[in-house]
Parts: sequence; C-alpha cells; structure tokens
Amino acid sequence: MNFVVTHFNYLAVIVLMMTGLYVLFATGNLIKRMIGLALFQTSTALLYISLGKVAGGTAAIKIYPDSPEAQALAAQLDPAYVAQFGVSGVVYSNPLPHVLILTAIVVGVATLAVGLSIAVRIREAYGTIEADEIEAVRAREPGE
Amino acid sequence: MADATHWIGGGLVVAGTLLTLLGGVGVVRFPDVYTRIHAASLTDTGGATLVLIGLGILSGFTLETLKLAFVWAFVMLTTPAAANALANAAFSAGHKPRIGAFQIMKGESSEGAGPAQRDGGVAP
Amino acid sequence: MNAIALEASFALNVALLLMLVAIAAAIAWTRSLVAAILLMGVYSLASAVWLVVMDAADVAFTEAVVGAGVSTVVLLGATLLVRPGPVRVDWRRAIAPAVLVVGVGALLVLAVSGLASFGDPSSPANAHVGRSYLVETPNDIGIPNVVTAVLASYRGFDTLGETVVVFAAGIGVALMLGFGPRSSLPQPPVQPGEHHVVLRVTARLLIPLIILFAFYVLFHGDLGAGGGFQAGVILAVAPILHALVFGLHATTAAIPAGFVRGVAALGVLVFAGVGVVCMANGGGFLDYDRLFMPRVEAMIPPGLLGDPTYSHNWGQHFGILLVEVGVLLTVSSTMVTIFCGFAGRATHDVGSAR
Amino acid sequence: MTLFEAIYVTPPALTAQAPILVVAGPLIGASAAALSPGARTAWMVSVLTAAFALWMSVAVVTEVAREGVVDYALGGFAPPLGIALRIDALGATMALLIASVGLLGALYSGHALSSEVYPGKHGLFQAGYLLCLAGFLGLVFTGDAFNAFVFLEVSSIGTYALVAVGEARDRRALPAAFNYLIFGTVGATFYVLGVGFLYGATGTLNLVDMSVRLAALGDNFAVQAGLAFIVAGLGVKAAIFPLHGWLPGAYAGAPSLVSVFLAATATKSAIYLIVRFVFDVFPTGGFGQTFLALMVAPLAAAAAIVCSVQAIFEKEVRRILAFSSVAQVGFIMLGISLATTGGLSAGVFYLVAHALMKGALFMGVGALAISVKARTVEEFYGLGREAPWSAAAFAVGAASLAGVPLTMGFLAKWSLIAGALEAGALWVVATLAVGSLLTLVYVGRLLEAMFFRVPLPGATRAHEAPFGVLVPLLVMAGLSVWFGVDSSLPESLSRASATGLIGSAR
Repeated sequence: MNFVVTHFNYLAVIVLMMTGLYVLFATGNLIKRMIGLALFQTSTALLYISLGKVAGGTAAIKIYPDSPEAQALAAQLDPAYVAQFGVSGVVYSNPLPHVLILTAIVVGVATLAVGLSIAVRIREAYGTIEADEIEAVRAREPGE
Repeated sequence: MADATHWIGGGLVVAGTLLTLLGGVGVVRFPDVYTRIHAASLTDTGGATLVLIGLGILSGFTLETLKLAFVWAFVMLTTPAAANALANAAFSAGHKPRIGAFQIMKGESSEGAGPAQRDGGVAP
Repeated sequence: MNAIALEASFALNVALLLMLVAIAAAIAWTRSLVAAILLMGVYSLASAVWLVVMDAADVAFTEAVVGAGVSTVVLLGATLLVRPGPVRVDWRRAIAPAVLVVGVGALLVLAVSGLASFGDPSSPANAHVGRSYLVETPNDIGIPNVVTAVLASYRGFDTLGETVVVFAAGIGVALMLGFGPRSSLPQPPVQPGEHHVVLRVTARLLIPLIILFAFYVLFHGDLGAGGGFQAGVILAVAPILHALVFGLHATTAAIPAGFVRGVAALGVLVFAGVGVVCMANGGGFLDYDRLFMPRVEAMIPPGLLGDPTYSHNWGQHFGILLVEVGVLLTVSSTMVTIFCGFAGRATHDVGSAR
Repeated sequence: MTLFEAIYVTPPALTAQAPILVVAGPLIGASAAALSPGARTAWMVSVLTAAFALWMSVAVVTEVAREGVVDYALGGFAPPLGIALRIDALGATMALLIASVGLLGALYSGHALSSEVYPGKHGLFQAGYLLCLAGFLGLVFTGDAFNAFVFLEVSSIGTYALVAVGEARDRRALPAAFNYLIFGTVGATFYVLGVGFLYGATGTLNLVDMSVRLAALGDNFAVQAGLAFIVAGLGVKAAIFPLHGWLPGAYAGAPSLVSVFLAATATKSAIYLIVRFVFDVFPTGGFGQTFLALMVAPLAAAAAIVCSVQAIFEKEVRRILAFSSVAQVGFIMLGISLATTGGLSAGVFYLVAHALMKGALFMGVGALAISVKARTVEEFYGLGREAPWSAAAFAVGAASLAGVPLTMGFLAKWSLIAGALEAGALWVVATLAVGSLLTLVYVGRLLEAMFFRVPLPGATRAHEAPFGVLVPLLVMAGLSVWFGVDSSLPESLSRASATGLIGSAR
C-alpha cells in the first residue's frame, strides 16, 4: 500500500504538532504562546496513541471470551487473525501508550498552570504580556 | 426485531445530531446574544435527549440504559442553568436584545443599562 | 484487511484527524485570544472523540476532563486577569518559525517512514511489552482494566512521579499567585449570588452529585475507564462550582489554604507511604504483593469484592485502590489551589453578580 | 572506595533499599516541608531530607563500587514490564554530586533565603527545592526512558517556579522563568517525541532492553531521528550552544540558592542523560557517536569560544557566570564527543569540577549580595576587603574556573587536553586553549574588581555573610581545592564511569 495511506495518522499528527510549534514561536503574546505549547504537547500525545492502535482491536479492558460482546467483536474479524493477535479470543489495542499519555497529559496541564501563573505575574509587574513590550521595558532598566 | 431497534435507534441519534447542528447554525446566524443562547441551549437539550434515547434503544435494556438516564438528567439540569447564567451575565454586562418585544424596552430603559461594559469582559 | 467495520473506523479516524487539523489551523489563524482558547477546548473534545476511536477510553476521559475542562478554565482565568487586546500579527516574525517548523516537520516525516504502518498488530510497539501486559495482567494483578493495572502497578512509579508533578504545579502556582482572595480585598457587601436563584438551587443539587460521581469514577477505575486522576479533577469541580456561585470568600472560609495544601501533601504521602509499607514488609518499593503481611491477607474474605474470579491478589487490589486515593487527594486539592490562585488575583470577587 | 566504608556503616536492610530511598526520601520530605508550619521547621526538614539523600547516595556508591551495576526492580516486576532503577558508576557519581550540592544548598538556604523570599513562602519554597532534588536524583537513577521524562518534568516544574520566585529581588526573573518554561517544555516534548520513535521501533522503554533490541535492529530512520530529537530536547536542558537562550536570564534572576543548585545540577543531569542514550542505549561506535561527533562537537566548540566572549562583555556578575556556564558545557561536551575512554572520563571529571566551582561561585555571589544588593561588576568593587571570607571562597571558585594549578579546574582541563591529544583531535586542543585564555580574561576582570579596586563613591559598605551561609560556601570552595590536591576519588569515579560506558579497550 501507499505510504500516505498506511502512515496517514502519523502525517496528520505531524501537521498538528508543527501547527502548535508554529503558534508557539510566531506570536509574542504570552498566553497565545501557552496555547501553542498546549497544542504541541497534546498533538505529541496523539502520535503515541497512533502507535498503539491495533487494527480491529478494542479498548484494553478485559472481556470474557464467551460473552456476547466478545463474540460480536470477533465476528467482524478473521478467526486466524484473532487467534494470532488476540489474547484469549479478543483483540485488544496496546495499553502501554495509553498509560504513558495519561501521564503526559497531566504533565502538560501542570506546565500550563505554572506558565500561566507566571504570565499573570508578568502582567502585574510589567503591565503587558507582549514579549516585545516586556523587552522594551527591560531595556530601559539600569544594568542592562 | 434487531433490525427495527437498529433503525429506530440510529434514526433518533441522527435526528439528535442534526438538531444540534441546527443549533450551531443558529448560534452563528442569529442576531444577538439572547437569541444565540436560546438557539444553543434549546437544541442542546433537545438534541442530547434524542441522541440519548436513540443510544438507549440501541444498547437494549441494560445497566447502560441507567447510565444514559443519569447523563440525560445531568444535561437537563445543567444546560438550562448555564443558559440562564449566561443570559444573566450578558444582561448585567449591558448587552441589549435586538429583536422582538424587547425593542420596546430598549427605548425605555436607556439609563437602566446597568454596569455597562464596566470591565470589557470577554463578550464578543 | 478485514470486513467493513475496519474501513468504517479508519474513515472515522481520517475524518476526525482532518477536523483536528482544521481546528488547529483556526487556532493559528485567529487573532482573538478568547476564540483561540475556546477552539483549544473544541480541539480537546474532538481529540477525545478520536481517542475513543483509537480504543484509548481512559485517555479520552482524561483529555475531556483536562483539555476541555481544566485547561480551558485556567486559560480563560488567566486571560481575564491580564485583559489583553487582540493578538498582534507581524509577518516578519512569522518567517523564522515557519522555516523551523518546515524543517522539523520534514525530519519527522523522515522519522515516521521508519515506523511500521498504522494499526499493524505485529509492529514492535504492539508485539513486545504492550502485548505482555495484556497476557500477564489477569495473573499478576487480577483487575479487568489493563490500563489501570499498568498505570498503578506495573508502572506505578511513573504515576507517583505524575502525582508529584501535579503537586509541584500546585506549589508553583501557590508560590506565584498565593491562595484565595488577597487580604487587601474587602469582603463583598452583598452576599454574592443572592439573586441568582436558578444557579444557587442548581449548584446545591449538583455539588453532592459531583462528589458522588467523583467517587464512582475512582472506584470504577479497576473495571472501566476512570481512576484517581480523573476523579480528582471531577472532585475539584465541586468547590470550584461553590466558589463560582457563592463567592470565593465563602469557599475559602469552608476550606482554608492550609487545609488544601495539607491534603495535597497528604496525597503524595499516601502514595509514597504505600510504597514504604511494602518495603517494610520485605518487598520492594510499591510491590503491592507485600502490602499485607501473609497473616493479614489470609483473613480477607474471598468474596469481598463480589466476583470471586478476581479474589486473588488482595495486595494488588488494595494497593491500587490506596494509590488511586492518593492521586485523588493530590490532584483535587491542587486543582482547587490553581483555581483559587487565579480567582484570588481578580480585582473583584468572581462570584459577585456581574 | 574504602574511605566511605570506613566512615559509614549502613545497615544492610537499608543498603538493599538505598537506590529507591535516594529518590523517595526527598519526595516524602517535600510533602513534609509543604506541611510544616514555620520557615524554621521547613528549613530543618529540608536539611534532614538532603542529608538522608546524601547518606543513601553514599550507600549506593559503595554498592556500585562493589557490584559494578546496581539494579532495583520497582513494584517487584521484572524490568521490561516494570520500571527498574539501574545505577552504574556514572549514575552513582552523579547522585553523589547532586546529593552533596543538595545538602550544601539546603544548609545555605537557612540564612540566604530570608533576604530573597517572603517568609510566608519558605515552606513552599523548600518543598519545591526538595522536589527538584528528587527529580534530578530520579533522573540519574532510572533505567526507563519514559520514567526519565517524568523525573525531568518533576525537576523542571519545580525549577520554573523557583526561578520565578526571584522576582522579589529582581522582576526580570519573571520573563526569564517564562522563557525557561517555554524552552524547557519544548525540549522535554522533543525528548518525548524521540522516546516515542525509539518505542515505536523497539517496543520497549527499558533502556537495557532497548539497547539489546537496537543492536539487533540496525539503522533505521525512526531510530536515528529519535536520537536526534532526544539529543536536541535534552540539549535545551543542558544548554548546548544554540539552545542556551533561556539560561543567562534564569541564572541571573533566580534566588541565589536556586542559581547554585541549577548551575551545579540541572544542565549536568541533562548531559548525563545524553551520555546514557548515546553510549549505553545506542550500540558502541554506531550512529549515536557519529551524531555526537558531527553535530554536537562543532556546536560545543562554538559555545566554548562565543559564550566566553559574551561573558567578557557582560556587565552583570551573575550573567558573566551564566555565559561562562554555557561555555563550560561546551568544554564538557567536547570531551564527551571524543568518544574515547580518556575523553569521556575527562568529560565526567570536568562535569564534577564545574559543578563544584560554579556552585561555589554562585554561593559566593549570593553571600556577598546579602548585605549589599550588588549586581554589576562595578558594584562588586572592593568587596574583597569588606567581606574577606566570602570573597576568598569566590576567588577559589574563580581560580578553579580559570584552571589555576592545585584546583580541581586545573586537573579537569589537564585531563581534557590529555584525552584530546590521546584521541588525536588537535582542533579540540586548540579550542580548549583559546577557550581557557578567554576564561582567564573574564575571571581576571571579576577578581580585579573584587580585590584591586576601591568601592565606588556612595556605595554601601558590605558586611561578612552570616556563619550559616559561610560554612557551606567554604565547604564547597574547599572541595574544589581538596580534589585539586587529592583527586583520587573523582578520578576513580570518572574513570569507572567511562569504562562502564564504553569499556576500557579504547
């Protein structure tokens, strides 16, 4: 198959990440920068999740193999495929990237909160949240 | 039988989604804050109700149905309250309605605009 | 390769990703800060839907709670405090970042060309450790939700670190912004929210329900999507709603700064304490199999949790539960700290009628 | 290592758990500090916790000296499934360094903090400090790529806030902290991206397992780009040349305790992680070392020259020291990128030496600034006579930085040049020579200002720093001299680190 189809998720996620990075660097507004940073981090998470998807899989929550739910899932798939990649009759997606991304999302919001609290203090100390205006104020201070 | 529930449930979900979409169009197209709030909140509760009933039919009568009922109760409780709070905030911020019977009021209460635009807020 | 369902889910995946790209472009495009923040919330919700399609139910839950909830609130709060004008756009500023982004993007495209195709069950990522967790969890841990098992037990140390990150963020915000209303701010003359009858009644109804739901999410984490982190954020919504409707003064009178900070520290102590207890019983740090001494473990009735299929490994069950409680305590009190930090900086009480 | 065994007898039950206690101890201590009611209690919690971490680090070092590598499986799960700590000689050296600086910093904070941080915030500040300590220690001990990210963020989020607290003295700390946060988070996210690619290619996060699978995998774009992202991301944290923009502002604006701790540990632990990936995870002589030699080494050389020149033209003392740090990171990376036993061990030795001297220098600046709010070089005129002990300790650190014989800095430069000659890299020798000459210029300017100038008219007279500040300062400066005379301990540790990473063959 063609690269763009088999790797479509990765390519789309790259576009998202780079949009975030662009927003981060192209603006001087501190809050918009934090938005760009959040976008960048969230999109990085999507890369991990794409890595962990298994075709025909389901969420990694144990299903009894003889339950109707498991049978409905297995009915859509080739029995040989289930036998090879399933765990006791059910194909699951990979749980590890999910765990990592849970941690990464939490780290992201922690960074966001600290960054914004610093931005608020900057507004109180300098009267602006535009990077170039802060720079101008700093340039007028002694010792620079 | 299974086919019938499939079609009825699916149809309700699609109808609810379309209703919500209509609400989205209303938010963009309506002239002032109050009508927009109206569009958003009415279609939100109505659309969500249809979608949830549809999902309930699709899932059959199980524990899921109870959970959906809880979700519905929550939506019915919060969306109108949020709309009320939003309208209240818009009114205290001095937004005036543009259409309907309020146009008469608009002429009367020019001094009653309240703390108009006191702190700019985040209003559009 | 298999049936129509696969292709249908792939089409949904593509549609949602394109939607995300469109939202991201709009975020980059818009000059209004508030619009960008709200679009960021929409982005989070849309990505939560995408995450469900990707079978990441737990992550979707967290993303909806954090990305669309906490992040949006914190961003809006900060925006309210700094009162910025529209974001200025300077084309000269945009050239260097654009070049950088194109360069990094090209490197990334090169990098993904070395990865296995999307959804491949035999790719290294899916075939090695990830699969081992699925196979081993019923024996090692004995709970249905493998994500919770990996999160709280196999990689419990990561989760301890995550809890500490949240704690650190709480410390950071408290260092920067303090907690609650500044003492210089006068008590509002009218009890705020006095005339918001609808809001007050709804809030009174909702706050107990929110707390109940938080505990449901906490205890349900073993069985389905949920866990300490999501529950913590939901629990924090209760005092935040209280502050929004009844005023920050009323809330900080009910839960003072010292109490909230203490609970945050207590959460970390509970988590690390479980690890230390396991150590004291002769195991390694966070080795829940040693949480109880064998004598104690023998006394637990096998049908305690109802389903006797999962009645082995009491140490793992209770270890995970205690650890999740620790996460809940730290996360909820940190979220309250963050909210009160931002809200306390406002020049008027957030709850007062506007 | 018999020295330690003679001094300490650690109970065997504790020794077995020492690796995790090094990390978990400060985490628990941080919660206790946040709970403690007064500034005094918080300080005592901080000192006790840091002392405990140092005690346990020493236990780990003795264990590593005996066993070679110490493994500790967390949660009782075997490594590829569970997270494992893995401490080799380099990790143990780093832990010893970080814990020692941590303890000295905690002692120092007793008096130094009160002039820079509002008293009501001391409890939170000490909690943040201990979290940073725990983060750096966890970073050097963990054997798991993603766990390293978590600890990187534990330390970083603490640091951002601690730097910003410096606004009480100088409001420029705020934009500096914000900058640091942006750059640091982008760096950490790049690291996560890189780890994601390595995970996608190998299916594991455990570093040992990863190295086995990478060796079997051969060259692959995902793996190579993954390493590039990891090095670039960590390069931001390590302040490798074009990515160092956040550092001068952050070091200049932060409270002096934070400057001390950051200068001595933050960039160093990021360098540690780069070394871990390039030499341990990636196959020996493979892409990792090529990447280091072709991409990082030229940048490091540029840093050694350019940033030294910037330091010469800088007016503020703290910023001079900060630019000097970037230049010295260049020296360290040059040694490491030689990829020989000699070069690597010289790099590690230099790293330890630089941590100790920069620690002493920033502590000295902080001690002098307690009585006078001196910031620029002119405001430092004549302080040598008014506060002789602090100034002497500062001078020792400066001498070590310049590479005066009988200091650790001299031995560090010497072994670096010897390593470069041994590897036949003459351009490295030339860069080192030029860089050292430039270092002499700005160090000379600082010392001249302090000892051979009269105070500016109208300047307030300085006083000697209080006893509680002087002791850790003098100990820190004394270590630079002690190891300059008897370098057997750092020498053996850095040699063991290098041989542990690439074997003694080359």
